[in-house]
Amino acid sequence: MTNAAEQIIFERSRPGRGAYSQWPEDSEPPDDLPPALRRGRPPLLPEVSELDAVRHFTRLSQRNFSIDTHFYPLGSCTMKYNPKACNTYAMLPEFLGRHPLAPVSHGQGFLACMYELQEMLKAVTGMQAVSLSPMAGAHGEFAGVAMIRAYHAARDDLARDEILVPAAAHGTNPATATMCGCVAREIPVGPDGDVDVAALRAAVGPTTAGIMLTNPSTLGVFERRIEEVARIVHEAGGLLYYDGANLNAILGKVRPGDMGFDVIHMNLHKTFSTPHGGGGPGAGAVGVSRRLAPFLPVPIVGREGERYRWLDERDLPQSIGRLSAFMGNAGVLLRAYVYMRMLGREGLARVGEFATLNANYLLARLRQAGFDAAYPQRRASHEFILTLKRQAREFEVTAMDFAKRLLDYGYHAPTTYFPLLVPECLLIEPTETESRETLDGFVEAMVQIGREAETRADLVKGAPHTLPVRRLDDVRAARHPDLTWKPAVP
Amino acid sequence: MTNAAEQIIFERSRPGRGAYSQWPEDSEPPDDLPPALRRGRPPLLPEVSELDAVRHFTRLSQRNFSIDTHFYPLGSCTMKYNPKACNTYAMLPEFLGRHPLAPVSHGQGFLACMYELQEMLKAVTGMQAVSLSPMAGAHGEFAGVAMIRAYHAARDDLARDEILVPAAAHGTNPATATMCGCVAREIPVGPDGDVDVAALRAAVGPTTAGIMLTNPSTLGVFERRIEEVARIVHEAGGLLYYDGANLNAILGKVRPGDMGFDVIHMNLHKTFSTPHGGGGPGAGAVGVSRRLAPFLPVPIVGREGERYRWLDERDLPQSIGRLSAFMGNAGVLLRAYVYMRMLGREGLARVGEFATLNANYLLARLRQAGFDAAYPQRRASHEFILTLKRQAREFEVTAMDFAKRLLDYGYHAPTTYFPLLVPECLLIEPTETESRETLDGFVEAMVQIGREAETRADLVKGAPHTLPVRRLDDVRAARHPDLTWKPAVP
Amino acid sequence: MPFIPHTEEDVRQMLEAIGAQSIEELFDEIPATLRIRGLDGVPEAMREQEIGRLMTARAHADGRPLSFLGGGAYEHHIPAAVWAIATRGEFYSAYTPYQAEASQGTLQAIYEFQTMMASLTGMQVSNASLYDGASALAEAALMAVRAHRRSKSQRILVPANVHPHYRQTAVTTAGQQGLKFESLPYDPRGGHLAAEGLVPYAGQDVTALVIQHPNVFGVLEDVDALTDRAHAQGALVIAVVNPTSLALLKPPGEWGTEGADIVVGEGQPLGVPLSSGGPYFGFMTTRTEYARQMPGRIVGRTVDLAGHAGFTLTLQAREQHIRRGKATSNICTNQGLMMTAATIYLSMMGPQGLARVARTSHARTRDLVAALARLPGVRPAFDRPFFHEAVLRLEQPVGPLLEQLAAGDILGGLDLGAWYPELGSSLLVCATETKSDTDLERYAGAFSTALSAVRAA
Amino acid sequence: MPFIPHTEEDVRQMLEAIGAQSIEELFDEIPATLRIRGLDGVPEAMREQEIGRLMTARAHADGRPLSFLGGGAYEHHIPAAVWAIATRGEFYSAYTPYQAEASQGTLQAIYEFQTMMASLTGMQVSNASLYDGASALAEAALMAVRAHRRSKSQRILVPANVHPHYRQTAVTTAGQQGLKFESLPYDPRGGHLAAEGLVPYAGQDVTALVIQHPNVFGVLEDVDALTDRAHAQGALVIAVVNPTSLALLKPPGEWGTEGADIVVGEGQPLGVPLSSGGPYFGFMTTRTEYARQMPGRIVGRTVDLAGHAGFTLTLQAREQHIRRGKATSNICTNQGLMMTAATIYLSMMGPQGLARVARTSHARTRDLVAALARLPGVRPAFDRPFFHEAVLRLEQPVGPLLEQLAAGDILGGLDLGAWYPELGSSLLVCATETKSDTDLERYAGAFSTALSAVRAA
Ligand SMILES: Cc1ncc(COP(=O)(O)O)c(C=O)c1O
Ligand SMILES: Cc1ncc(COP(=O)(O)O)c(C=O)c1O
Repeated sequence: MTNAAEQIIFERSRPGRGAYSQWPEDSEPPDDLPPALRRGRPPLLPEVSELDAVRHFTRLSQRNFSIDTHFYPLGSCTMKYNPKACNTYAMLPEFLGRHPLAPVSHGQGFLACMYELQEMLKAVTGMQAVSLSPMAGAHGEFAGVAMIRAYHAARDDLARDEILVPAAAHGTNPATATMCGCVAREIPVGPDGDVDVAALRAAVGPTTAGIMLTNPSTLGVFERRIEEVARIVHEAGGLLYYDGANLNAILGKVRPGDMGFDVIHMNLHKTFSTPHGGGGPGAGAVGVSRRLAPFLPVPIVGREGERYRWLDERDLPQSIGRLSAFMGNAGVLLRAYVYMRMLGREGLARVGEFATLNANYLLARLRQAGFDAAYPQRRASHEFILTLKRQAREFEVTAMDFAKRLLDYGYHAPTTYFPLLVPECLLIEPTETESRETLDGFVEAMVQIGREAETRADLVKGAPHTLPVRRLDDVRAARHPDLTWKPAVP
Repeated sequence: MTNAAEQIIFERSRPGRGAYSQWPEDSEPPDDLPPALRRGRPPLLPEVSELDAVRHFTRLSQRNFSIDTHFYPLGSCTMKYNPKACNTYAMLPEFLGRHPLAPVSHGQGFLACMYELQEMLKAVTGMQAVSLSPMAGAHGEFAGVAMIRAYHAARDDLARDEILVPAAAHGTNPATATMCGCVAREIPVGPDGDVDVAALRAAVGPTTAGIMLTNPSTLGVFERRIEEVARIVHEAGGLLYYDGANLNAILGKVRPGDMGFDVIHMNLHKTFSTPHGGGGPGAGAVGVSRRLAPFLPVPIVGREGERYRWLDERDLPQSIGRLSAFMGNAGVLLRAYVYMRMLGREGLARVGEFATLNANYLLARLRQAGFDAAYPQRRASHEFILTLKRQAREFEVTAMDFAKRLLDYGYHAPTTYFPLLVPECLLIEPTETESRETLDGFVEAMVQIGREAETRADLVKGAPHTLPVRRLDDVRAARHPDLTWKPAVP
Repeated sequence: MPFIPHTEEDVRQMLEAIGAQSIEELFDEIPATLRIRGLDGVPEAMREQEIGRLMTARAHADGRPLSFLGGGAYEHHIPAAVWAIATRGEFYSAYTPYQAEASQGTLQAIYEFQTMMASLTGMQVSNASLYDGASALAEAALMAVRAHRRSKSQRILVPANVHPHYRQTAVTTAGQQGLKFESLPYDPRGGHLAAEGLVPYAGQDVTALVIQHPNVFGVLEDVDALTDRAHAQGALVIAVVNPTSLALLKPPGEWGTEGADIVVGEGQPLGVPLSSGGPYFGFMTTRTEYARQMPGRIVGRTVDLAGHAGFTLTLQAREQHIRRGKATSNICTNQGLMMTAATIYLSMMGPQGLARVARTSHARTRDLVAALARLPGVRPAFDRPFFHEAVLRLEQPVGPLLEQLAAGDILGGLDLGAWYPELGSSLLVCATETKSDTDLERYAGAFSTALSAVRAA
Repeated sequence: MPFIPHTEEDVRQMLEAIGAQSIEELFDEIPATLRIRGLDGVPEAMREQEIGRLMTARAHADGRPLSFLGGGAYEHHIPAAVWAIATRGEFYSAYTPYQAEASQGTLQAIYEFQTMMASLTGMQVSNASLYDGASALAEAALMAVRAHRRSKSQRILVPANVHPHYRQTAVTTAGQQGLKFESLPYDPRGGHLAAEGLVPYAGQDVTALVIQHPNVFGVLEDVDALTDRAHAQGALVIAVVNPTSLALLKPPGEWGTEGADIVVGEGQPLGVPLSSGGPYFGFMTTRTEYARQMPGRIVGRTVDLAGHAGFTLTLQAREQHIRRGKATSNICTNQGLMMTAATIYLSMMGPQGLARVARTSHARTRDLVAALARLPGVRPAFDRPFFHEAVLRLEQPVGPLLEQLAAGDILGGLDLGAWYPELGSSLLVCATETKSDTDLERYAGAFSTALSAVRAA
């Protein structure tokens, strides 16, 4: 992390400067374009040299925390190590240069990877068919709920427009229900973190389209009565959606397909370690049970003998359709493919084990150090929740204050204030790729901050102190939106 | 620049940890290797995960200043922008994978680049033949002086073992003379920065092998009487060596070959913008006049019709020989090739112009701000010297203090205390790729530091204050060498 | 163990700290009936070296043909610096910038991106990317319904010359919420949408009109007339544009009297490799008044405790993590890294460089079209101006021709037959600034040979 | 202007500040007679896109044959992370770490490298790299003369089985200062240097004996006996070693009773691509007592003003910038980035990974030799143990055979004829861990076919 200030790139701009070698040769003015359709004022783009651009963005990059530089225990996000080989081999020039509409004669290599990825994802989830086209988790959720709706519609079961979500669900779950024209209905969670089965039983009925669950849940615990939940929903005529964000926890231990789920999305950018890129791209492949297979989004990769080809609406006439212009985030999928092949069956099974070991160890150490677990009676899955309500009450130091102060100690903060139902919570996910020493370092930092909260609360409340900026004013940002740079008026 | 501390990698090491996927599969123990020749204790190499290694070295990298992040006006080093394309295209997999002993049938592409590079270097220097094999400037110097010796030897002119060097010469010049079994003899420099011609005249004679000059000299001025110097040395039977470290200054304006030089090395890692890599690799191609051509180091690339091939001792029986196992720093040469082709004849000529413009501008601004030029009557070439002897006298703030304090302002320091003959000097080379705004920023920092020197000398003398470490104790480092990490004895 | 740093000793001590006998025990809350014993369907692990060879061989098999394909994804030169920087670990391996203070690099890049995209499209605000161009159109339709409070119909008019995959994606996506997409025919001679096409809808409640410009045929639309007509009829205008074209073409913000209302498009041409279709990124810009209806992340500049400027995610009340079921969209992860690459690309291009890319790409396609149209039985399908891709009509079936070209490692363009049967034998071709004169000649030569061969067959 | 940020306005104002009329005027101290008007011999500028195409085409022309070449440069798998990190701008575009406080990254990497190399070779101190293995040998010879104060002869014994390019480089380099390199014959049956080879020098003043182990034939030497014998005769021992081999083989520091005195070698196998011969890096390690005689940069750990640990270049009194004509060498720029890559490589390999690389490379070569020696007219040239490369003797001339293999994209090894005519038709082959069983079979098959074809011709 650098603290050196960095100008806005437009402030470096000077008329006439430019990265000339990177521009193509010029051509005649396009006199065939009707004058009325031509642009007058040029767009406000910076005019900088190649060095300016390289230096600016290199320096900007240094103003980020990242997996490659910091422990990043951001709960629910599975910030594990992204093997460099995945990037290197996904960026081979032939893969990068391949046009999405190129004929399959010039794509057998690429399609083979995609086909095998589909097969591997089926194997790890226990589902019957997979489509790789959704571009992120929420996109996969959309596809999944749309398939559930299509399924009911195909059976003329048209009243089912309610999607049940546990109170702890990720925001994308209810938002997806809405995107799909459904209504999200919350199911309470019991004090042990499991879904309140009685409430669920009361909620299901002829309007139930399905339920969206992640298991382990976002409370960091495994939903123990999952079989009963599945039975209740299925008996009511609904289907079960598995939010795969937490798949890392159970890889090789238990499969959503075996738990009774009908559809699942996987966050390849979490479980299968494609990088998050500061906000994407991800890949949200969906897997389905046999009864939903006809509805999968297209395109899918099929195999005929030794040849691979695209399957589209002609092959899947009941498909919910297309979710994007081409075939999803192919480059991300290639990374996931390389990752899964490198880990292989043994390696993938280890992921769940060590992610769980790390989470339980970190939880145990933090509890020994006096922190309160939100679900002290439960095993942690790959992540767990601390609640700092005691600290907030006694010292007026909030979970957010702890989070910001952790940055000063060189740790990215855990997820804060999610799930919403645990007060002053930190959702902590160490992942399997971090070493014990790193976890111990984090515990030590938490203990230190705990002490600071008691004796020097201002220090914690004023954090961070060592980053390029101090704590930012979010309220002002929203009240007086400054969303684009404007040249100073001379 | 990050200030976060970073452990020694061995401190992260744990027995049994490792980057397993990066290892090859294992094989049987090599029972054919005689036990007496086998290793007992394994070497002390770190045992870390891939993530450990990536995080460690990524964080280490952030503890450097570099061209990509900072203005780096290190005199004599030509720290200009290294175009990314040079790296990208030199690192194409086929180029990286080509074995040095591969047949030329699998190397025509590579050899074509080398041949054309030789031709371009001839054109820009005015020399008659070029060998690309020296691996850095000093290696080229060695080749050059060895050729001078071989030339005299071939003429049975065996007493010539003195190499003249101006007092301001770079340390590699006299060191090279010694490496070549010669004696270096210093020629004084006049108060205007030019070689003292009378002293030169007095020094030359039958033992003169040659003279090593760089022009513009390391004093940042053009040796105006170069033609006279050449005449004097040639008439005495000596040859002229051009130290190409400062070629950037005169690209497209004047050529060493035309000035009368017999041999030149070029620092491709300076003038032709291959990166310096934190200490190398460089490339120190040598160019020669016709009479030295038979002595060039091998290998060289020759062309026969449309085919390229290596020329070796069989083609050049008088060659001084081989300077390395293969053909020099081929990958660096490819970068220089790409650079020269991208700039082309116009672009290369502009290099000298704008390097000179930037230096003269920066000098002018600094003088206006009250700093003293070492050669106030002279034009700057691509670099120039400030002398801070006034500041040292008045405030006891040295050139080194200024240099260290500049780091706090986010500028790499200029070269300090070289050339040795100017007291308290800063040798400043901005290069052509830096913008005027950057130069202005540097002037401002110098002015600030000048003010600090007057009012808060301790601040300057204690600098740097904002880097990962404070000023380091070099004396202790040399007195008590700690050159390798040792495990703590338990 | 690969990608796991734990030593045996670590595991022992960690289990001890937990108070468990084995790792297995940590899974004891999972019903035993559900447990699996392995992942047999997954192949065994490969070492990096092995997977490297496999991937290299597969990439090699796909080759690097000379391509004249466009149709929504365009081959442009990408400066080496773009991905050298975008793949730096600090950009590549960071999460969404939730902790603003620890993510100023990404946040500032987004702010710069928003500025560039807003100006390029002639609008006031931009988000930080959506999945791709097609899904951005779907989001725009949903957004139009939210933004256009007076319209209750949820009817969106979409000309048939909008990229068919975009139309399909919009239907799949926004159709779920009951939006109705109605198709408008294009002019068979011009390939464009005649402004009269809107006449039948006069007086009806239409939420928005979509205008793709240039459209899927590369043809330019009467954007001013269409925009004004749509506005006059009370509909919003959603523009779908190619960002490269905007270096030359009037930005949607200046279409007609009032400009388009929502602008979306595919960001891929801005420094993103073709990569079989993704990851790309969708962009979206709009008027200030609609900013709170936008989906996706938005970054704002604000100040810190000490009064210094800094950047943070803002207007989050639009987003799912705050508003859940009432959010503007369910989108969470977007295409951040692609946006970062595009920001670097646009910085290196600047207004002049981007204009050159556009001009030269256009000139190349014109040259290509001219060369091909000289061949017997080949003529331009439409008589209107186009930008950097165009449709040719042939007298022979396109399929066999393309196959023959592909056998010679030339991807000759897109057979439009499947998308537009009514166009007969027609071929969409595109040449960008990456194509040299020699490339065009090679194509024209191979095309001519293939024409004769197919004719003879 | 390409790579020049100056606007016209900048130039005007800058000239004004200087007080010059034109840039041209800034060159007015250069005698007019010398001025040139242009650089006609250089082609016109190419854009990045054009040079990219040219380089890609040239690389493509060279191809990626299946190679069994060794002979001083070895194809090993390089983990993707190595160069992803080594090419980060902060490593790639920094200078030599003269300003220690602003170069802690590079300096710490060197310190770690020194630790690794010292341990790998069994010595106490290491420098920060030399140009390559061959020039490192030359420097070692010069250093031996400085270190061995009692010896006045400057005679260095070099067995003929030391890589010929290394011997040539040593002569070219150290010969200038009058060092005399005397050749020792190798045992024709074993390919090694028999310890008796030193007997004739008993009682003579010899400065050093060079031992390459494994030698150019891949053959292992009697390092203990040779080292002890050399020491007994008062000569220092310079070891030339392959760093990969040291994962399995006894380090030079443990050779004989006292160990070698100076160890050098080619660092390329440690994560550096073959790249037609460079950039590689030479390494050098030695005993503590000789540290001040070493050439090249050395980094030490020290403390800063506040007492915190930090790193800096040290023992600089050895170097040209301080000692000028009296320095230990003229070397200045070394091969820093390669050393950084090697440090990353060794960190990822660790002791176990490196041992695997060595073991598997060796096993592959054994398999290859066994497979080839089964063919008629092919047999191993030497009867001593080898490491990871070996010489085969054939009954047919090697040249045509290799040509035929190369036509099938196999580089079948090195024809030793030019270097060692006395060996007759002989071929140096090497298979590393990068070669699979299928590769070996492909080679053996092609070899067999080529043998018959050449025999028939
Ligand atoms: C539990 C859960 N579900 C869904 C998502 C949405 O995934 P994405 O961000 O890839 O759209 C996330 C990611 O934050 C998540 O944590
Ligand atoms: C004037 C001069 N000569 C020679 C050299 C030596 O070049 P290199 O470091 O490439 O060996 C340098 C580099 O520092 C230099 O500045």
